[in-house]
Amino acid sequence: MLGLLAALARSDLSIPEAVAKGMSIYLLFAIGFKGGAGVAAHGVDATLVASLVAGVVLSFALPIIAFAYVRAVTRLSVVDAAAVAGHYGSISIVTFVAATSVLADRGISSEGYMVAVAAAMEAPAILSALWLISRRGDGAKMDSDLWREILFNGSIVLLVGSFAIGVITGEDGLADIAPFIVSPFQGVLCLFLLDMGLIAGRGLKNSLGTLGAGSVLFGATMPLIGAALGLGTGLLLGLSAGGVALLMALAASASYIAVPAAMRVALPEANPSVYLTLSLWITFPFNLTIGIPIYIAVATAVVGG
Amino acid sequence: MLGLLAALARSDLSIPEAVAKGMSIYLLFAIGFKGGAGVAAHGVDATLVASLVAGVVLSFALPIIAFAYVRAVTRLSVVDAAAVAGHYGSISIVTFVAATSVLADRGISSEGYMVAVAAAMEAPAILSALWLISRRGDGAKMDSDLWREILFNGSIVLLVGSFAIGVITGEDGLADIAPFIVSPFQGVLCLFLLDMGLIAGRGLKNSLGTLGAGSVLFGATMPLIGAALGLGTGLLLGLSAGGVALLMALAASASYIAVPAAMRVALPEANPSVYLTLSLWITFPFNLTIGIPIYIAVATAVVGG
Amino acid sequence: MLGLLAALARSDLSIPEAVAKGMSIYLLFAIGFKGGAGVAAHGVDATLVASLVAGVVLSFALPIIAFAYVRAVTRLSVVDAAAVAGHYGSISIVTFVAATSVLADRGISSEGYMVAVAAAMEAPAILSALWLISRRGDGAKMDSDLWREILFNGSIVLLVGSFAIGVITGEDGLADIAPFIVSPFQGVLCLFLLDMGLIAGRGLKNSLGTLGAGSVLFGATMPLIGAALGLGTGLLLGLSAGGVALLMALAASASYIAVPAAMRVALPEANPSVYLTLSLWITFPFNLTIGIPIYIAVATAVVGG
Amino acid sequence: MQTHQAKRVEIMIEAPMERRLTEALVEAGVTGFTVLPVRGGSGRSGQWSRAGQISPAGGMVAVVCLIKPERLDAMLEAAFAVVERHIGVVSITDAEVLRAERF
Amino acid sequence: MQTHQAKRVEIMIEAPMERRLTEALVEAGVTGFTVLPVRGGSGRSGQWSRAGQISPAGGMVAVVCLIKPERLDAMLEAAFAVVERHIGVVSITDAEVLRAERF
Amino acid sequence: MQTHQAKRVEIMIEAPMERRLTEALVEAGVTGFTVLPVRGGSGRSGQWSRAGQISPAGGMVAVVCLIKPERLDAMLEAAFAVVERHIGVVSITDAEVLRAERF
Ligand SMILES: Nc1ncnc2c1ncn2[C@@H]1O[C@H](COP(=O)(O)O)[C@@H](O)[C@H]1O
Ligand SMILES: Nc1ncnc2c1ncn2[C@@H]1O[C@H](COP(=O)(O)O)[C@@H](O)[C@H]1O
Ligand SMILES: Nc1ncnc2c1ncn2[C@@H]1O[C@H](COP(=O)(O)O)[C@@H](O)[C@H]1O
Ligand code: NA
Ligand code: NA
Ligand code: NA
Repeated sequence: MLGLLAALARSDLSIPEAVAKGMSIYLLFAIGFKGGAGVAAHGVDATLVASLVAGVVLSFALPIIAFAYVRAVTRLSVVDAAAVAGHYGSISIVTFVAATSVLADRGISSEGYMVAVAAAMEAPAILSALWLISRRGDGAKMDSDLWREILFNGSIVLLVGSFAIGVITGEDGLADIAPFIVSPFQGVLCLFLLDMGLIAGRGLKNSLGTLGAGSVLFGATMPLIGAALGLGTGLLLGLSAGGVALLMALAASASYIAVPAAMRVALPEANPSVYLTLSLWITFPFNLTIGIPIYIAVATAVVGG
Repeated sequence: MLGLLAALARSDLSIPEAVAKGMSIYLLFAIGFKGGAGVAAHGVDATLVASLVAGVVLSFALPIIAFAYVRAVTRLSVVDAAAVAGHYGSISIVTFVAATSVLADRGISSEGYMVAVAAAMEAPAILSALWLISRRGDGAKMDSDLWREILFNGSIVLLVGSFAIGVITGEDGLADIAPFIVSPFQGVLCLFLLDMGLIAGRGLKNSLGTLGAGSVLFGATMPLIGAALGLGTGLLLGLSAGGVALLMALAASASYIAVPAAMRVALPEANPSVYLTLSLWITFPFNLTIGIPIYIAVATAVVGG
Repeated sequence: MLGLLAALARSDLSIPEAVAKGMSIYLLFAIGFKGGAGVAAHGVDATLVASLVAGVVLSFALPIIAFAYVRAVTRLSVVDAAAVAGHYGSISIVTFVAATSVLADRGISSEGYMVAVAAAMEAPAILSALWLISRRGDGAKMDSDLWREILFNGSIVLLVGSFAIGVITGEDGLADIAPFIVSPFQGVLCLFLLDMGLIAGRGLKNSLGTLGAGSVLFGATMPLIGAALGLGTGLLLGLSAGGVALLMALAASASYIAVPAAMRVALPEANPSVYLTLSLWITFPFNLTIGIPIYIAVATAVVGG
Repeated sequence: MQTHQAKRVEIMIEAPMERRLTEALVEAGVTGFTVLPVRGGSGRSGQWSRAGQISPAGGMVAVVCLIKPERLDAMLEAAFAVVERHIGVVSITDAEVLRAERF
Repeated sequence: MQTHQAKRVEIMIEAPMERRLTEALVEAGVTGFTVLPVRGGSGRSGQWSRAGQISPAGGMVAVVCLIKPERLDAMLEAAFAVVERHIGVVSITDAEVLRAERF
Repeated sequence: MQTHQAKRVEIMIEAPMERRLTEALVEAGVTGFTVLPVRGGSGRSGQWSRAGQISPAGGMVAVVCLIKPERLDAMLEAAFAVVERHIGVVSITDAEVLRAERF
């Protein structure tokens, strides 16, 4: 599979930007809608609000751990380290979608509102990262515009919006648009991951050179730290095995869409090739290939399938 | 729903232009094909030709009424008023598609050839609008090129073409490509309306400011006048309840694709923000939320379900 | 149908480039995957390797015949003739997909690895074409970069990659993503052919003028020569009727994606309007309308349904 | 490297007018030009953006044309006849080109 | 044809900064500009390409602005305040425009 | 505002040649350039448009490069070696840039 991707990466195969964006909109819409319909079906769980709060707290806390860890094992500057930390506190929605789809494959159910938790975990980490820097007197510019952009960024709005639509229309609505939402999902996810693989593979050769061994170590072990925290939080919340696995995947994943865009605006001095390489080229494939199976295995072992 | 859209509008969520255009091509293709297959199944109704003629006449006549009405309630210039009138004589195919889909949901059948009627109603209104101006000696440039562009504009050709393919291949062809044409239809329509909502919502704030109360009144009541005329015509033609409802929706809707493009070429002096705001930001949402249910209720009440 | 296309061509209807590319990626992915799953299901046929070798040999040989033929019936320069010959040795994957879909419609099965044969036949013809020129001392630039681009060009990699995935995941994988791969296939192919028809139709008028009668003769008869060679090769290999028909279609078809791109780099002096007109505007529609039915009829007659 | 004087004319025009402009240019003997897509912009008639658009009416394109200085006036007249009643801007820059035989 | 002196300013800037730049321009009284999409590029921070991208963070845009010479300095200052800490380039060319009343 | 002399070179070239051109530029020490998409155009080899295209062979791109005047010749030679046998045009304009340290 990886060898295949390597071959692909040397080719000129590429999916047009508009189509890739279209696929990601489809995936977000489908996952949000399904989550909302799930909540409508099973009723609002008492833990919903607790889970949202826990997600926000996790997202605030993770960057502080990540910052200490990355400073310990690499020689990154404060600015770069804070930027990296922000990415690991936030989440990768594609990792979440992939984990959902593996769970569905194995017939493990999970709380529909985990979609809302995912949305809630996107933004707080950015605040933590900027606070880590401002603490050192370095002025990161954080205007109200940027706040609006972060909180209303496309993927959050789409997730929350389609989740809300799903809650409102419920199982009936799902039945109505199932041929659109459910059937092609696997295929679109597959093509989308192919595209991510192509992009990641293409940059991999150049990028790895710029990273030291410490960074690689960080990129491959930070997900496990995040997952451990996610596990603890999930158990405290009393989530199902599937829900715990998803929370682990969320905590373990690193953003490579929303946070990079915010960092380019708020922290232009941070080097994008550091944080993008780590989140997109190390942590993302790590989670997809090794991480998710581990998280599911651990979650089902601990909670009981 | 509207509050949701307002929230969405403040976000940077946007569907790439190429994907939006791809979805509209899909919708036109699907609706045309289904209409054609319907005609093939039920045989050519004697009223088909009469309906086409009636559609063309309606499209010619509506701008004249709209022109008088908009001049009465607003202070728009002759050029702007004529441009607006042209939009209301023509049709919004998305409104038509939405109406079809609501009818299908409620199990109300309609004449397949209403698709052809929709196509026939796109262009004549443009001619009326230009005639309204030339009457006043103001030279609107109308060359043969523009004629060709209007008559062979993408959406007309796609509708008529796929309608023709549907008639030729009939129910068998429909069965063949049903998984493509029928199943994802609801979902694509849903995403497409989301996109329209985003675009409309984004411009709404700035645009409403430029319109007076008279314009808003016009935008919200002209559809009812159009629908009344559509109702009368539909009853004269002896259409089914579904067909009458569709004709009402066609007459009530205002174009925001074909006619604006033609107006930019033929009437560059007309202010696009006037006609686009009215048709896209007032009449389109009005029809979608309030209009269509009314038209269906009236049609079924009058014709009998 | 052609009259329809002519009407379409005069319209401004066009499918956005990104969407067209997205559809072609979907088609390649689906056809490759299905071919691979077919091989996984029926076991590796002994003739697989023989077929690949035969495909490569055919692709090398066809340009030499095409070159002699085109020089005989037209007054094209050596460079233009060699470029044309390269196109006819290579293949049109859309023609292949269309042939597969007609076979499936008629319930004729074929070897799944024909997809791999198609991929193998893309590149060798380019080498033959360049050799035809270098023989005359004219220096066509052929650097290692170009080699990599040709061998790893997007469509080859996608075909081979999805074929490999299909072989690995087998029928189970196919069942998993069938709603994505199988159901919308006909519809996407239909829209894609519409797009090709639009592009072809649009250029037809201008382009035909630049071609002499000899070229048109070549474009409409060279496919038959190729198909005859494909027939012989298929019989020698002992393929099924469906496999023979596909090999005929491959040999008969002319490239209009991979080879033109390679020619622009390696043989910029060759006139693109000559080779594109021939392959895209004469041979492609010829194969789609007249060729494929003939090839299937001949193959089933000779091999026995 | 040997270069030659030329003018670079850049015309921003509404997309529905593109074909009319290029036809006028060809009629005026200008057969070399390049059309670039435009993503958004702002002018006296307000700000707009391409994102999510489906209507061709909303967009603009940029037509870039390199031309021999002595043919500039004929070209501007042809272009002006088309853009006159329409929104859009026309700018001219001094430039040099390689391969003069192409212009 | 009657033309008027103007400056053509071209700013290549990261896509997430586009809105900030255009807002700064509007605030500085510059209401005419056109935004072109960018496919890829290379600079001190390496080479990149748009193909397959989904993140808006990766891309850039080109903002083209025709402006009266006397207003150039005000505009450059507004633009510079935005691009200062960011990657991207700003270039200025002498140009002539038709229809001066539009600038 | 402090500006510096530079040259703006704009190369329209067939899409399949893009990578070759940018590699040649990098080899000649030119590491700053921006690639813009092209929608269509016209030249001695006829008119074409991107709409509905699937073949990369049909399209072109515009490569814009801002460069110090003294490095222009080296760059043009590198570019010319690539475009020589191919269709496409190269134009050069005088320009000024902010932040000279970037070029
Ligand atoms: N000064 C300018 N510089 C660059 N582009 C402009 C300028 N003024 C107008 N434009 C472009 O032309 C379009 C129409 O301008 P206007 O006619 O002023 O509404 C705008 O949306 C911009 O894309
Ligand atoms: N000399 C240049 N000429 C044209 N575009 C440039 C130049 N330098 C940088 N750019 C553009 O600006 C982006 C960022 O440049 P940099 O800040 O040098 O990394 C590049 O990716 C290019 O798109
Ligand atoms: N004078 C010109 N001005 C601007 N672009 C040109 C010019 N001539 C050619 N081009 C571009 O270069 C392409 C190839 O031109 P040609 O080599 O003349 O066929 C055209 O399709 C245009 O995109
Ligand atoms: Na995380
Ligand atoms: Na109407
Ligand atoms: Na062939």
